[in-house]
Amino acid sequence: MVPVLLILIPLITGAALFAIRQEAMAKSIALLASLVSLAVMLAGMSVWNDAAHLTYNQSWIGALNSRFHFALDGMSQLLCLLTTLSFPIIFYSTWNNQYPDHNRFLGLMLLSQAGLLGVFMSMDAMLFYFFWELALIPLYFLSSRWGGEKRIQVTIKFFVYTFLGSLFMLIGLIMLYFKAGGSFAWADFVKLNMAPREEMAIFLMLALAFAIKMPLFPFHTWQPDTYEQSPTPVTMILSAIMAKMGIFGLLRWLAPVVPAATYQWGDNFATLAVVGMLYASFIAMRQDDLKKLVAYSSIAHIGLMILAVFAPSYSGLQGVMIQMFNHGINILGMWIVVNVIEQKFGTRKISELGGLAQKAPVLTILLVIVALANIAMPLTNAFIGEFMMFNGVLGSTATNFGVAYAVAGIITIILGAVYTLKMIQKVFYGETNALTANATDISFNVQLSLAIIVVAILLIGLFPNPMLSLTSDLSEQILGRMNLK
Amino acid sequence: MINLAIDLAFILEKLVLIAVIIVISLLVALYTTFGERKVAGYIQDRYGPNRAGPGGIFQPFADGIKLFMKEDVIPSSSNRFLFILGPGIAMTMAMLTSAVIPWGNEITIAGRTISLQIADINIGILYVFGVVSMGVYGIMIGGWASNNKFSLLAALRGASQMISYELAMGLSIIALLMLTGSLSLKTIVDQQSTGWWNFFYQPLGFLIFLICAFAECNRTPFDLPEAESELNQGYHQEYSSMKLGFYLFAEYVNMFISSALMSTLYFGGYDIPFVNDASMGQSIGTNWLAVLQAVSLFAKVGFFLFFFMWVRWTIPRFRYDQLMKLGWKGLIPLALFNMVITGLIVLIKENGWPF
Amino acid sequence: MNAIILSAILGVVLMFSGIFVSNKVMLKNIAIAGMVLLLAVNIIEMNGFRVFDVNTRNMLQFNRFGLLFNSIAFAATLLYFLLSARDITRVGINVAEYFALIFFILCGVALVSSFNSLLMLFLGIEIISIPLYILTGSDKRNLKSNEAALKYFLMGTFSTGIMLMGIALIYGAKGSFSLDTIAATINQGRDAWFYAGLLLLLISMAFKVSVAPFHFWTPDVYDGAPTVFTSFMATIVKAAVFIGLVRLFDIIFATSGTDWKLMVAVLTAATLLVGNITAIFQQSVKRMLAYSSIAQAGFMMFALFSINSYSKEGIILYALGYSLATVGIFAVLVKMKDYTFEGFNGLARTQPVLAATTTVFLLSLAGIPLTIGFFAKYFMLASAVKSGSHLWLVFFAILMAVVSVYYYFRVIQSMYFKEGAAETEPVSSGFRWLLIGVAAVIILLGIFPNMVLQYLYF
Amino acid sequence: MSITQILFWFLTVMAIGSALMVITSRNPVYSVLFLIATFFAISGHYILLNAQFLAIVNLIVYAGAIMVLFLFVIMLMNLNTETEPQKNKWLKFAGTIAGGCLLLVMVAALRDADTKTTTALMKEGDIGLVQNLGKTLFKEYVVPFEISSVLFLSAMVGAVVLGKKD
Amino acid sequence: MQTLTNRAKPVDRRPMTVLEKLYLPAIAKGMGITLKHFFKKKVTIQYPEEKRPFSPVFRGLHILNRDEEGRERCTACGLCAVACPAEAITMEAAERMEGEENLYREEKYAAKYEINMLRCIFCGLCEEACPKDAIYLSETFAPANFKREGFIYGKNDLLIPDPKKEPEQYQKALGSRVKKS
Amino acid sequence: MPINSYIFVAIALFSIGVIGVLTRRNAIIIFMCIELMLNAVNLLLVAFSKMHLADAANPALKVATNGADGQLFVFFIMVVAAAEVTVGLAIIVMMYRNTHSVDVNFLNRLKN
Repeated sequence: MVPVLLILIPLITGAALFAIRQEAMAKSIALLASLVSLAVMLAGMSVWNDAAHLTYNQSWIGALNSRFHFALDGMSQLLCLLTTLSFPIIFYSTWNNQYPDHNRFLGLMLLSQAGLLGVFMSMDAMLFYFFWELALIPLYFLSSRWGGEKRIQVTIKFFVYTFLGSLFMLIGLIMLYFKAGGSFAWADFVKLNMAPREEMAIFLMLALAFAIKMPLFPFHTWQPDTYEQSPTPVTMILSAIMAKMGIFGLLRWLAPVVPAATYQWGDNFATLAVVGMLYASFIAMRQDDLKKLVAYSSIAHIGLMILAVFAPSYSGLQGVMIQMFNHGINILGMWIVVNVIEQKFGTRKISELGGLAQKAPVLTILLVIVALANIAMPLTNAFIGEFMMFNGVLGSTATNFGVAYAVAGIITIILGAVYTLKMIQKVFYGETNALTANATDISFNVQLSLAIIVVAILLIGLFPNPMLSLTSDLSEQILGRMNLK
Repeated sequence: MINLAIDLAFILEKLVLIAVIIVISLLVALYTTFGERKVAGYIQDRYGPNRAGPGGIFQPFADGIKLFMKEDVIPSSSNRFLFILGPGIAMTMAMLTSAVIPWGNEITIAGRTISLQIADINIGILYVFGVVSMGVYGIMIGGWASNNKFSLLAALRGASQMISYELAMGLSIIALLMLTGSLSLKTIVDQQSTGWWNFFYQPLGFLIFLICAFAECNRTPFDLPEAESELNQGYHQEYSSMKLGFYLFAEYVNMFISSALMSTLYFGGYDIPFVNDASMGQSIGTNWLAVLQAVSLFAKVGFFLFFFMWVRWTIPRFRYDQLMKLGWKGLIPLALFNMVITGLIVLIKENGWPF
Repeated sequence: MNAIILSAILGVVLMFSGIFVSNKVMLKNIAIAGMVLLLAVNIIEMNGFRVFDVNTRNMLQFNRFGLLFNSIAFAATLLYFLLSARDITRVGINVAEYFALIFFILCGVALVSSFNSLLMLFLGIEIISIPLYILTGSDKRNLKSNEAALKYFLMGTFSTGIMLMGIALIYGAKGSFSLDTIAATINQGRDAWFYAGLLLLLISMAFKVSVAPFHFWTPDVYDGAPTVFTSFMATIVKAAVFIGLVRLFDIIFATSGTDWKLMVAVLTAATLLVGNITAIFQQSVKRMLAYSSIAQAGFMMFALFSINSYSKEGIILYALGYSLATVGIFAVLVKMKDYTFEGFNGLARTQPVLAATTTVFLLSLAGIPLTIGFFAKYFMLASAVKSGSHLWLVFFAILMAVVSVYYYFRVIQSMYFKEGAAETEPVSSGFRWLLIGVAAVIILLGIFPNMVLQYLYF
Repeated sequence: MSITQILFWFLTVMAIGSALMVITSRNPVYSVLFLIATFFAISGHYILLNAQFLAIVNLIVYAGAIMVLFLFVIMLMNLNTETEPQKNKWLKFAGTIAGGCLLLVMVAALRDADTKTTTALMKEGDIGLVQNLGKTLFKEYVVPFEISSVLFLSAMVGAVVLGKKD
Repeated sequence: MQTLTNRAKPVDRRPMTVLEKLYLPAIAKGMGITLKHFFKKKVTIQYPEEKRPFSPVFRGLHILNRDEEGRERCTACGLCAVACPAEAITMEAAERMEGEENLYREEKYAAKYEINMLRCIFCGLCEEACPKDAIYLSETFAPANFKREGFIYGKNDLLIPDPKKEPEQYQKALGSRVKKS
Repeated sequence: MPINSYIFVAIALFSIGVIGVLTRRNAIIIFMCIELMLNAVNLLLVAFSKMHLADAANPALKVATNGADGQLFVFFIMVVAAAEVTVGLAIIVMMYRNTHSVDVNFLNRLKN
């Protein structure tokens, strides 16, 4: 019931938006639709919180024994909440953005929302693959149509990368399908016991897809360019939600399904993650472009989560789960700020900006909170997640290099603090220049959006428990499959 | 070690027969040229050649000698080998057909029964068609090798005419074959000598066959390839001397053979009309019967030869498009129709439909 | 048998209607009506009712697989008529003859999809090929068309010669042309002849379906032929020959060991490589589609490589998806004034419907989910995975599929993201709605492939 | 050597020799004529194998009809002058090598030990006679026979489409 | 329009009937006609053996006549040459010497008398112009020669044989047309 | 005769045809070489058919066929060849009308 509504609302509204030419109307409808799905989501987590409402299981492709099987377990709820929460915020915060054919823009956004929600809820591999691609295609069109100068080359690169990954994943899923005796059900997958060799092959194929999506160093090369060239709302989706698809994939379709291989290859991937974190952090320090800076910081943060997945422990996994949500929200806040600046000043160069704090105090306050959350200050949500992850990595029995990883992680955090604060300092403090001299404070919609985010940040930072309890079952299950309990 | 396990007498007998038939067909052809001129004369209220020998009887030899004595010109720009090959093919192919025609029943000489047929193969008619279809090459090669556009055009016209009419001819024969059930000419003749002649079963088929035979032999009204008024002298314009003679001769040999074929297929072959051959053979002996049969055949052949000439001096030449129209739009549908009707009747007869 | 006889009759009817009907629109309508009838009759036969019950002495065998494919081919042809019949009437003056030839080809298609004797395979292939030579050269004034026809003809007959040699050798080994007999006596003596024959047969079929390295005629021919006929040639005909090949493999190869697998795998890989890599460098969309058809043939080769239930379902689905999408793209392409990629620049602005539907078709060809093209590719890959050997081929195919995305998306980029004013011929609203319908079908089947597959299991 | 063998080898030499001349003759008309000679030799082989029907049909169809059409076209196109330009010598060489390899490979592959003793019946066995073939054709092979009419129809339509002047 | 002879037959332009389109009756009719001619009496005259009687006004080759004693009649007056529209006649006169009385009838005679037969149109004007009845057009015809010069007939070609020495040939050459004087 | 002899003859003819196709440039001669290939196949089929007839006479081999289908196949090949020739020559003539050449190497205009 809930899953179907969650998918159909954005899907139908998105398709309908192609027919609605008036811009204001289109915007309202899009916002309304996203709010409705948020409401449905919240209802699903509260009043309809039972199996009958949260699962949907119907026959789909008889020939393949594939089913329309959606279920909202804890992790799904978390991520769906993130998605449904993000979209209204995105729509509302970018209310003043102007795009040609705005209705199509919004329609494609909603379509991608449907895809993303589908990914997070599918319990059938074929369905999962479907939504995986459905989420991708609208984003391709969005970036290619409304992006920056080099959008065409960059987005095709993005598309080709992810498509390659997803095709590998498809092969992996097909192999699993045959191993599971002709079933695509996740429930069947997690019961499998395969020979190490087979498991390894499947692991590598699936991991490649997720690594590209997350992105994991060295498969990340598409990401900064794409983030930079995409219109900011799209970038928000890409970094806040899309990147989580990869981690979600790791947690749902990789670790429980091929636990032995995950265990075996964990160190290698963890190392890659660490290298990527450091690499991204150092690059981020040298960035002059706001978007690129946030993009690289995103790689660094994601890297930390990957690290925690591949050096698993209960605490680490729980951290990852919650951090997925947190990072989504935090980065969304960052992007909103970037969007405001870009819309206002027409530039994203840090060097060209300065002194905004005097002109836009509300923005500054909110931004500082978001930025602090981004660098995991205590009391903010990210602190909870990152602390748990460090804890998990240090205490993981799956790896021998826990300490080294943790140290590297902490270095990243420090570096993150350095470049984030430097950015804030440069952009918001110091002297105003010609460009920023006439700046005004942010409009109400941005204020509200940022305020919601800030509230969420603080709320989770203070009371993480409801969230953590959502995902504990899954974490247990993963660890159980990997014999780490 | 070559093991030639073959009946020597058989070979000898066949060789003799071949020689005889070749000589006869050459002689007949020779005298057909004479006959042609005579008939032309008579039809045009003239006497025709009558100076060489009594009644002009040596005229063909005079013509032959003239052809032999003439200067043999081979155009310098022609393709020498093919230029010579052309008339050779025409002549050879004209002669080959006679192999399957039964010239009479068996004769017995010195205890050996000899069939007056070179080869009684069971695909007799197909053989005839195969050889006839080869005849095109003589014309085409000769015309092309002359390196003269008139010759070439005439040759192509002739070839396309022959190919076109071969079809209708084949179709008309098929109707006949449905009735006889055999491709062997000997069998066909035997069937006719006991019953009616095929002409009475297949009048339409015979008509088509006749017209096609005219066309195949390039006889008027189908003598387009040598249309003097349009293409100078046709495909053998550059030919002279005996090479020309070969072409002319081949035409008459063809005429002879097709007459024999028509007699064989539709008019009982060597069957003597109104007489029961078998009982006659008992009274006068098979050898004499065979002779009489041969005479009978030659009489029929003579009639057809006369008919050829008769038509030639009566009907004017077709225009080319008319010729093609007649062949493709007239004769082929007609032959198909004939074939279908015949098939229907055969079917009804076989299934014992009472009428 | 319904389809074979009726299509031949319809061909004759069209031929004669050329004499009695001079109105092109009328001819078009007759052809469409005939096509509907043909489709209906074939569907009737699928449900077990035979209008013409002919004893074929087991030379033809009508099973669900073949009949379903027939239905798909006829439906695709119907669609093709609806979309492009008007363009067919513009190729030359012999309009009725073009339609007649297409019906004759369909007769060949029906033969190839149900042959059970090598003689029937041979006849079917020839009945398909000969009208195609003619259609390729039907634009008589156009030198390119002439050359394409000549090239196609020489290549086609050459491969026919090879095929006949193969059949002769198989006959020598087995003493029969019947597939049943051949399959029953596999591994019973005279293997050398048999395998040599099979090899030659395979090579010639590879020629016909333009599998690398026997593909070199394809781009030229597809490019040179009048675009409407390229559409037919590249879709229905190609799929039909593949179906024939699958039948052959299914009965003979599947029972004669697995030695040939490597060879087929290499051919598949070569086809994929050549088709995809060369397609990237094309400047004309028509030529790109020609190479892409080679690439698609590479994917269809998977059905041969891994002959199992999956591959048979898959090839049906592939034929359907590929035909629908390609017919659609070509229908749009015919309307374009400029066949280069630049010619498509800005199509989304001048003809949004055409651009949108073309996008769907291209996505389907690229095998993106939500389109039937995805399931087609899925079945191909799954069948190869299922067969278990030569997994490298699967990965290679993935790489090539990704490469194919690059050139398919070039068209999309041209249409949507580049400035320009693409010019088209005038397009009727019926045409637009039809394209939308096709796109809808592609997406619908992309979500519910069962709608087709269920017909295979009764 | 029996007379059959002598004839066999004679016809074989004639067939292969003429076939070689077909591809080496510079003048297309000679090629056609040598091809006809090849067909004659092959027909001779058929007769040796007692396939009389095919022998004659081969003559009628191939030599009598098909090759006449070839001659027609060649003569009308006036290709008697040496108009065929020289192909790249290496290409020619490569083509020859490729064909030769094909020959070698096939001969090597088909030289099966267990077929050494297998023979084809010569001069006997009456399946090649018209009567028997006709019966099989119209009883067993009636469907392909009818279907081949479709082939002819399409070829006919094709000739009209391609040949008729606009 | 009234035709002059009443034999003109207007062209029948009606469309042909089926029977006519078959052509077979027409062909049979034609064959009948030719066959009828086959048996007709032949009109050929076997020429050297058999000759056609000439018409009374036939004008053949010229002859120079002699009188009954065998003397040439021509006096070379030149009237024939004047009368000749084709200017085919040339002559040279000469005086009769002693002892030639038996040769020439009068004192003057034609030493040279030539007719170019290639120019002559056989109109007979010379014959009418001649006052001495010396030139006649005979019944001889079909001259043949290999050279053009051969057609310029001189006196020895033209003079007819002596009636006294060769009376039969004289008569033959004279033919039936000459006015018997 | 041993069947191998026939196989060699047929393959020799077939290969000569292939060589002709590969080496000549005149479209008509290429076409003729293809016909030669078809004839080689025909010869082989007839020989095989008689071989199977011989096998059928040998009860030890238990061959059901009498080889007639081989000869019928030849018949069908001839049918198809005739149809192909009409179309092929029509194409060649059409080509010749436009270019006045039957050289297949002119056929690379399509490449660009």
